[in-house]
Amino acid sequence: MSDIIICRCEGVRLHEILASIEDGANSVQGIKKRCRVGMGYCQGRTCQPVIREVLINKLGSNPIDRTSKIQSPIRPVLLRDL
Amino acid sequence: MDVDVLIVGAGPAGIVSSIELAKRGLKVVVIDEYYKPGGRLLGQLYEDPNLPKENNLWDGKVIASKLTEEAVALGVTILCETTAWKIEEQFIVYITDTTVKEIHTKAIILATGAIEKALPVKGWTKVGAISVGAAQTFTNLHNVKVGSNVVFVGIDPLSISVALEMKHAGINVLGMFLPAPSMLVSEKSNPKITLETLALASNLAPNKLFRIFGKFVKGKISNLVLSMLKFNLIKINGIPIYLRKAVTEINGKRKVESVTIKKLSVKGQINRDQEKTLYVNTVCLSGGLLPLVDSSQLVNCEMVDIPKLGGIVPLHNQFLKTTIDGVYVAGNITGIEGAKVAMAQGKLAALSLLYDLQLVEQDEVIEAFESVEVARIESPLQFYPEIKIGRQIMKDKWEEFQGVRGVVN
Amino acid sequence: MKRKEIPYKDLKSDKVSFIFNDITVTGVRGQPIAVALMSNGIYTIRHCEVTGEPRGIYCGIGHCYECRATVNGIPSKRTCLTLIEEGMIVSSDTDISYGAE
Amino acid sequence: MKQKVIVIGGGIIGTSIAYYLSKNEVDVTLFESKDIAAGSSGSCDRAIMIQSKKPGPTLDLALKSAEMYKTLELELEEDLEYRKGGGMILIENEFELEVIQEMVERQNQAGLDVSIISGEDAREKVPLLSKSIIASTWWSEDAEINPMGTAFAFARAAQKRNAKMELNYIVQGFLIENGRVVGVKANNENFYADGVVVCTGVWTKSLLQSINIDVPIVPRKGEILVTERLPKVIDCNILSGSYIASKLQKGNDNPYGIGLAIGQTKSGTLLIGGSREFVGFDSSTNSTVIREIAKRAVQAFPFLKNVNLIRTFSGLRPFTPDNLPILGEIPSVEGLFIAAGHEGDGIALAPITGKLMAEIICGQNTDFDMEPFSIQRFANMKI
Repeated sequence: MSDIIICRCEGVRLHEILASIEDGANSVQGIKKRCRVGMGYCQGRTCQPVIREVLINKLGSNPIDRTSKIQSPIRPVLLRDL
Repeated sequence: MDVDVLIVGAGPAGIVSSIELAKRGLKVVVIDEYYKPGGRLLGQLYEDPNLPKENNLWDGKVIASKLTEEAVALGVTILCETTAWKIEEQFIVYITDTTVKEIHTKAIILATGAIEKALPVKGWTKVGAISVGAAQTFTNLHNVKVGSNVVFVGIDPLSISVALEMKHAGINVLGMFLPAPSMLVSEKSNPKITLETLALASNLAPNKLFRIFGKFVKGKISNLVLSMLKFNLIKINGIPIYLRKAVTEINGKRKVESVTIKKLSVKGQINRDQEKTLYVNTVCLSGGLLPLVDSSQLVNCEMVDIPKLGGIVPLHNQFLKTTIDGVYVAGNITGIEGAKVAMAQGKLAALSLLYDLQLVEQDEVIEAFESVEVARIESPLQFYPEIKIGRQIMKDKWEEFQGVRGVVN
Repeated sequence: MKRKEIPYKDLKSDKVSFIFNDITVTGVRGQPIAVALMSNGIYTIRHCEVTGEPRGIYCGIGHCYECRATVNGIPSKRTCLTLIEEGMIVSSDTDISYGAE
Repeated sequence: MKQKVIVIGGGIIGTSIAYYLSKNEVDVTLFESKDIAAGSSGSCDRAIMIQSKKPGPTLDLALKSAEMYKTLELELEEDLEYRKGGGMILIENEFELEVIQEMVERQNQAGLDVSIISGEDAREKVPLLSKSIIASTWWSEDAEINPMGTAFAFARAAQKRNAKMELNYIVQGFLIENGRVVGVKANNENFYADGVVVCTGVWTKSLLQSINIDVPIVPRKGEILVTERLPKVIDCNILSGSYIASKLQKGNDNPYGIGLAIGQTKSGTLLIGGSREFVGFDSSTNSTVIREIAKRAVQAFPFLKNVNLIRTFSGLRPFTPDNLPILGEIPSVEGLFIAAGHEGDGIALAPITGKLMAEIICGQNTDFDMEPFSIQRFANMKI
């Protein structure tokens, strides 16, 4: 179970997310910085709700201000199209 | 490019908004990243119990093209295959277009719709494991069979509708199962909660058989639900629905070849002794819908977490104004509901904006507000059964926010 | 404006051929690449850079970026959203030399 | 009894100090208001670029730090993505060539064997480089590291030596008795220690203002672009000479302080920087800056025009008026130390900063002249 992939883009598995929480991460952002979850192509759209679920499960809550900040571009864009 | 209003999302909410605005002479651009307008309407095809019996088919494709024609006739520009990648203040919207790179606009309506929630089951990244939305789009819009032998993981109104549509398209749907219980799928693996949610939603189920299923569990819900759960199998239109079995793993070397199924207790615990393998080539995963809110975060809207609406949503009032002046929301970005509500909200957001521009009277806004309520009552499908409570929570939060803002100013 | 504007032309059922990883694939005009591939029994579109696993359609409407491929030299086009064109070259790999001088 | 020290700030400087202190048998507690590497250390690029540093105290520090980096992975027993791939400063025209030549001569005199290579040789090393590049510098000793990963590794290594990492603790003030710091107040609770070291980067000024100590550190924003994953295309650190040259030109044709800096991460994404702007604590990204950086990147690497940008971010770098960090004890308050103001050198200088500060705090001799880094140098400055 713990080797199930959570972040499809970056191939991050559940045990890496749990290890990040063990390491002190208490936000989507904190997990992201520790194991690259949500840092790929879809920018966390697919996995972030699942990570919130894990955080709620492990830490009891995941306040909205601890979810990941949105940075542009919200969709990938070719450098020549900027 | 200079416009009066930019609408993000050419789904039911966005297009209806554009029509209302263009009718009053505003210059409107709608952008959408899909290659044709219509949004989720494009995949919808079902019988609507609120329509006259002889002509009760809700064909989203037809509705989408009618709405699009109307908008275009009124002078609305719809840019497909176009994405907004950044929005800056008052308002410059940067888009992925080779010629028009930015749109300057006085107001924005965000109608970005929903995104599917992932349902991670072991092996869910394999080729052939697709989301229920993809299954719907490929079956109803593209007329392509996503597989020959299919199972569904996740039992909810949407997945049941799609399973019925797929069966109708000649695909062998072997059954619908719950996901293996884990911290990743929360209540989706609980048989009791699944059945209760279905019962609440099936009050207004779109399909005849779905309505029969609703009767099964109507009335004293909790008692009936518990007795129903003693049965291992319910069939709808020949599709077996297993409320006491879970898919624990999706197997296959290069592609989905089979799923592993285990029995669940009434409370949703796995019975480890019994295991069965079902040979399939496609798995449809249904984790539910969430509002797609990234564009509202980009314009710095105040966000709130209201699970009864589907999760994190931009704070807005009953007239669909957000906390940022000039930014309005409509459709699933405000909470997960059906296309009819989205269309009514599209109109309301447009009128709310027109009222702020002093182009319409208050009565018209109130009227549009009331038609949202009517649309809600007439909606054939409820994704979140407690949506009305969710809307009330939003109203309270808005008032609380206004109060706080009042003190600060 | 270069982009196709609405109303979108109805699907004509004429055939369109394109190349996917050196194989000629024939689809119907108006189909996205992923749909044409699936109609031809091709489900794997790329491999995950991290795990090496094959990947294909997941969300089907442009949110997940799993079905991306290089199309006529432009990397990471979503094949679920990109319509097929005659002679189009679709590849699972990124070819960085394309834009080089 | 073990000496007790409180470290404020969980960036790469704070975690490095916590590590070297705990190595010196000090009882360390680190307070961080958010999370490890949540500020500047988590929003910067990877370069440990030394060839462009001005000869003097910073270069001396940077060289010592670079030596330490070579064995840091072994010491911390973690993969820090350290790579000594060398570095280049790209030269596009005769004017830049002239300026860079002078710079290279200075570096040679300082003992760095930086050389200038032809455009062709540069393209040999980095084949996708534009033909418009006429020459380039080359120094094989420039390196790179994963900054966030390094901060986490320092924190974990410190924890292994019993340092405590108190995340989500906001330090509200200092406990001072008879001119000596005896602890801090954090999350409405008092914590006592023999010494306190402030490593709060751009947030140092406001923290120390509470005890009337003025520190001339201001935030300077830098924006960075992240591309999609690519096959290995760039093996070294690359800077553009235009920024260095434009600094010498009078006039203000570069209001955002844009200077191209490119490197490729282990995962294959390119980090493309950067800008230098004084805009307070605003950490948003600006479309004009993003476009300008992208334009320059495409000029240097034409293939980039067909590459996707997947993310942008900005970081606030702790700027000091003389571009030197502030390291050492604060004379007016006994037991209170500061290590902040590294601007863009925080990553490069983290190991040496940690080591020297640990020595200073433990009262040991440092084999380095710390005078240039003393906060006293600002004593007569009008801030």
